[in-house]
Amino acid sequence: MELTYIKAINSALHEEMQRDENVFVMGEDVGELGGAFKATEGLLEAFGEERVIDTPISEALIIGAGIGAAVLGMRPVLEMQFADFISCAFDQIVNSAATLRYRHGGRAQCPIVVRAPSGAGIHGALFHSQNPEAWFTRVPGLKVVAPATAYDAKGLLKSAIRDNNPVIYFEHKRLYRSVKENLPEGDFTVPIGVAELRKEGADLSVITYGGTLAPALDAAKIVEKEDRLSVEVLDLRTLLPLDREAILATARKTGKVLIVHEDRLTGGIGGEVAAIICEHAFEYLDAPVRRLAALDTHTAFSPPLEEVILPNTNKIVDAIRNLAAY
Amino acid sequence: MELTYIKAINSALHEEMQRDENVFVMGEDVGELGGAFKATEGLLEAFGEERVIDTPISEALIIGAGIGAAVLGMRPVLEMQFADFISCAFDQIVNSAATLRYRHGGRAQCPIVVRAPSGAGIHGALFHSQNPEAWFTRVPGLKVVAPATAYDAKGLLKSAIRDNNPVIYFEHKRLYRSVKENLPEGDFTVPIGVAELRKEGADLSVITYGGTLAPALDAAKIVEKEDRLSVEVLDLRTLLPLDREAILATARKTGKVLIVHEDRLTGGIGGEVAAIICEHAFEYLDAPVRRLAALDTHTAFSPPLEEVILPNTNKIVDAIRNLAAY
Amino acid sequence: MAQPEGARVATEPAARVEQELQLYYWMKLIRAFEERVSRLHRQNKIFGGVYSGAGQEAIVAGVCAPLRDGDFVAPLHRDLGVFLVRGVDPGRLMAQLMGKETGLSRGKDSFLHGGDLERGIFGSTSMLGSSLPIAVGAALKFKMKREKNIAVAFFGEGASSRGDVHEAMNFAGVQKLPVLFVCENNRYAYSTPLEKQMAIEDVADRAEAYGFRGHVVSGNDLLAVLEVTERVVAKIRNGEGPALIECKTYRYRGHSEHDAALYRDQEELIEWQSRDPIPGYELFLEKKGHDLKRVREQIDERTQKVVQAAVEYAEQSPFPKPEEALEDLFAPALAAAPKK
Amino acid sequence: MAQPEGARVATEPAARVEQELQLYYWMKLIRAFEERVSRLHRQNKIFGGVYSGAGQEAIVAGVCAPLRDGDFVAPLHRDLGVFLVRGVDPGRLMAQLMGKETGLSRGKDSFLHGGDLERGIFGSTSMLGSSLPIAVGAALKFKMKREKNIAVAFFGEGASSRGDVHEAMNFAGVQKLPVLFVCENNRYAYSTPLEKQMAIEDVADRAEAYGFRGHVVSGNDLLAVLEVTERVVAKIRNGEGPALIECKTYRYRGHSEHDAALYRDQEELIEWQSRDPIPGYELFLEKKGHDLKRVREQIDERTQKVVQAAVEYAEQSPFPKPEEALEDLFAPALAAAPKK
Ligand SMILES: Cc1ncc(C[n+]2csc(CCOP(=O)(O)OP(=O)(O)O)c2C)c(N)n1
Ligand SMILES: Cc1ncc(C[n+]2csc(CCOP(=O)(O)OP(=O)(O)O)c2C)c(N)n1
Ligand SMILES: [Mg+2]
Ligand SMILES: [Mg+2]
Repeated sequence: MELTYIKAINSALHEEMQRDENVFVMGEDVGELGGAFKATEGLLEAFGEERVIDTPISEALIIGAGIGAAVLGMRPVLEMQFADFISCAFDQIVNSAATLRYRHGGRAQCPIVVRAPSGAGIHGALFHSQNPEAWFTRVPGLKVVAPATAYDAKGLLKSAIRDNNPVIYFEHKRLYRSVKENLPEGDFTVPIGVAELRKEGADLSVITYGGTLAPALDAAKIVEKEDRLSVEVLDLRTLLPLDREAILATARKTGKVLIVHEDRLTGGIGGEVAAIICEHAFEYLDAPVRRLAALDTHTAFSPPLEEVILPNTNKIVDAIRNLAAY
Repeated sequence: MELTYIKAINSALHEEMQRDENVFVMGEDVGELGGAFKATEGLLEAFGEERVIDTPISEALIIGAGIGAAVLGMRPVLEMQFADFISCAFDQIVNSAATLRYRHGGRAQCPIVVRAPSGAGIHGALFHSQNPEAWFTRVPGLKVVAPATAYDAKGLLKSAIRDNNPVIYFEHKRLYRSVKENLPEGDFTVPIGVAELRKEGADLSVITYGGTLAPALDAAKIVEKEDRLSVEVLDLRTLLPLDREAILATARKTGKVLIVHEDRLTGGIGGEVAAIICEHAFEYLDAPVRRLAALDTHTAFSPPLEEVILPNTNKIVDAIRNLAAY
Repeated sequence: MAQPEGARVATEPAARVEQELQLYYWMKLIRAFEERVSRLHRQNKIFGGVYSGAGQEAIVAGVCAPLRDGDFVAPLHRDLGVFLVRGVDPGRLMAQLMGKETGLSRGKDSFLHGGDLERGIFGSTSMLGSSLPIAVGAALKFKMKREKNIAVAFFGEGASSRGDVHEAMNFAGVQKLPVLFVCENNRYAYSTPLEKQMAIEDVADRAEAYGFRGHVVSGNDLLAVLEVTERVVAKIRNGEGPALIECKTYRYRGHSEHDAALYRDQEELIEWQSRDPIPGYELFLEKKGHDLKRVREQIDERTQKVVQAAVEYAEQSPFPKPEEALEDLFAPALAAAPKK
Repeated sequence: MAQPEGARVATEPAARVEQELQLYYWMKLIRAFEERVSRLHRQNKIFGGVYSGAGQEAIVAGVCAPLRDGDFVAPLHRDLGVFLVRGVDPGRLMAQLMGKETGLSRGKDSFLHGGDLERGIFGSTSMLGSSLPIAVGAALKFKMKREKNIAVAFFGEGASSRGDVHEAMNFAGVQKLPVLFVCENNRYAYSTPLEKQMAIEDVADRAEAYGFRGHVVSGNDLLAVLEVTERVVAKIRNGEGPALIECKTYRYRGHSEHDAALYRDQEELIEWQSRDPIPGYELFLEKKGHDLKRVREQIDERTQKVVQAAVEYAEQSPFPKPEEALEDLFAPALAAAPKK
């Protein structure tokens, strides 16, 4: 069945709520409205007000209450209306949730999923375009995923819901309706912690995730055709824990790595990935590990600014050519 | 005059409040108590209740109100009682403050200083040991400093107060009374954005800051004596913006770099530093860039756990020897 | 109330008469401007999030009228009117919405996030409620500097559920700060009705829990809003501490231009539209002896002209240049500091 | 009140008499345990932050007594007594404070941050107020699952200024959740006196702003705390929604063991020490006909034994092994998921 990325999310929620009566969703406008992006559409009708809970505008409460329910065995899926507002629940995530099991000496668990619609390129400006993933990828006790395909959106959400640990699930708004895919019928999951090789190649590796997977694949096709460059594209999918094996395998194979993400350069996850490669695949490198990312500023509103700030296919093509020529 | 690190902070506050009547301090227990660590001791007596404001336990309010006063020309110095609680004010810092000038098209400014007592090694456990700097070093519009000496503690705090932008000032609790120094009389500042070479060397560079500067210097001395290794030690001092020139200069000079910080490995600022070096000093590297940092977990309480989690002189010595032997 | 109609305009002070008309002009200008914004949004000339304040004009006009230069105002996302009433050039405001170089934020941010501090307007972030601590900080500055200004923070009943609102009000109460909190209670936060947001009826009841007074007023009644604001603001300026005014109102359009608001009852909308602030105020003008027909024509003509000119100005304004993306991030540090 | 003394013990149900003594034992045990903790802290056997609840024992005992298995309690940093009253082994608790392997958190975290969910005790973070949303979530679970349990969240008057507290109470009110909020108002947050924390006198006044009832009680009067809690808890269990009980009390020692509390007036301390909950309750026991001298001796002996045994257990317990630093971070994921 062909499903968009957002429908894939929606169907994962339906199926998991069906499968396990301890799964419930909570957030702003998730009920009758079905969420600002319709991710929770139909859930209210199917599962009722007790399992599809509209909250006041209280992000810290949403996460905190989710934690309280989770330690008692529930599996809440908590929606931030936009990932940008996760800053308002920051303490609950990085302190209450991430340390919960540790400070209970392993005798408690916190199976919450935080769904965070993130990403730019939709004229969302400073507060509806953020890619906050790297705030969380430095927090032990959390898992962080960022699907780029409809298949992964569904499969990773299912894994996140079934995981006994807090998982931050970044879904990219620009992909909601632009990405469509034939998904298998029936239950399937995508494992957390496993990257996916989207394209094999020999000359150079692009490592990316989320909103920049599609432009990276486009760029790979362009340089393949125009420059006869064979480019490998690795989709990280999970950002914490990183799939170090897959990262190092592609780096060792091609010796030239370009890391691409829509998040800003400085402090983006690319730094961590580059550091891992430079430490553990040093002898294999034929060129410096390069990063292409959003400029080190906020995601401005006006189209010419947004355009120059964000990475895109052309910029990736240029970066690939540059690196290949090293 | 010999001053401890905490006294250096205190004297910077006194002098800046004397110098500029728009400077004021605000936070929990900063008045009569003089702050949990006595950083604001004597300020109430000298400047009165209007400029030394005890607040309720409301971290978001502390930062937010500071911002409101700052856009109208004040220069608030805002104290988080422990850096750990900065998570409760996260949104105000990363959204309200960091984007303020940008979203006002350059026609406003936000000269706040957030003082955040951070760092481990004092049996502070999960919530009184955090090193949260890397949450902020990925936020455009902020500056982030982390002094390691009494001189820098004073000089950087003065620069931060005089800076027209929001500055997050991480002071390391373990250094408060363990670090003492003769400071010059009279006014001096330390520029934001400039790293300091603490020790010259030829064989290998250690790049560090804050709580791990002293152990790094100790380690450098040990390997110099015992292994005849000449180690260069660079103290970053400012974490945003990084002093790229200084970082690249030492990397190019020695060709072997060990980055050390007390913050955790994954997502710590070391990844960014390593990535910069690997991209821009690639040809000069004789070995992989290595990182030594806290283990990827929370800072546990029990002494054997804290010990194994945190970096220390011995671990740095080992890492230097390993890298030198590469 | 028994004076002969038609006679008043002549006998009252000119300033009062002028203010009466000015208030009318503002409400009409806000409505006309926002209608045009909706249209431009449908035409893809304005993009991103656009939030209409249609139906709530009396609040903005009535609260801002008694304010002075130097007062600090933090509007909510629906308060485009604040910009107009406080004297922001309509052309620059329209340019702001279109992401143009001449906009308040020079194209950096969208809609109302670009402030104009020269006119005492703070550009809030999207994070609802987060501007209240900031307004409180502005008030703190006024108190510290013995300035007779006040700070005003607008917020929706939805935002009232945020922790920041609590922290801000509590501190304002402790410090007796010159700040006015204005809650625009339009009964919905996006799709979420009042009863899912709070177990009480009046947000104003919260004020007493912070040690100051809360007032409830019909937000669709300009005179009522004006009257209570004038009274309350005078007290605040006088050093009597903060206050809260809750304005009961209703949002005509969807939450944003993207929202068809199907979750609402049509009856409810009609009921509230029959409380429209503009006809109500027109009745007042008539009773006060104004020639309503003429006044309305004149003012409609004027608002249309102003809006049209604003659109033209904005459309003719250039977009920012790409290299400006990295500008406006940092203010110059004060002094070049000597190195150790 | 005019019944002959000494006769009651015989005529009342044995369970009641037992509870009376049990409550006394708890208060005495908490005090003895905490005194020992202070001493061990001075001897450097317990390190890190240690916060004494001396003077506030009646609150913990009176609130926890009516609770049942399956109820969820989030204590504040001063509520060591919650652990004892809810049946945590004193030895394990002491081991927790010493960072030992046998402690609740296996040495991972300090003081009261290690919870014991088997006994319904949540280990809170240090971030004051952040446990209230969590308790509310526990209550949400009870409601969803039609369980007759309740959640209890303790917090200081200082923590009441945090945004999380507001968000939690508001949502609890909206959803009519089975949660009891207990404010231990000891007039200081660290060094900050009440009047710098809030412009009102009673935190309980906030409850109504969230649509439920607030009760004020002397927190140094065990019987009063018990009485109001029993009454309120019965209602909450009955589905009548949340409630707040504010217990007026005083902290005897400094904020933490590091704090000499020089900012306080000695007179104030003496005044409050004269309201000590233990002698007050002893008077009650006497009036009820217990042989106080004997009871006191027995119970002192028992608490000393228990505390001594706890210390010995904790001291003999090993520290965790270094490699355990990386344990307990993640729970095993439920199912091994097949790869695409
Ligand atoms: C902290 C935060 N959470 C969620 C949102 C998304 N959001 C934008 S407006 C809105 C509803 C606001 O309701 P209210 O405060 O009543 O103002 P109104 O739109 O009704 O004028 C929501 C949920 C936001 N902007 N900020
Ligand atoms: C969010 C947060 N800010 C600051 C602190 C530091 N702190 C620990 S206890 C305390 C005072 C608490 O006062 P109160 O809530 O009244 O409880 P009490 O200590 O009086 O029992 C403070 C400020 C903290 N733990 N958490
Ligand atoms: Mg509303
Ligand atoms: Mg207190």
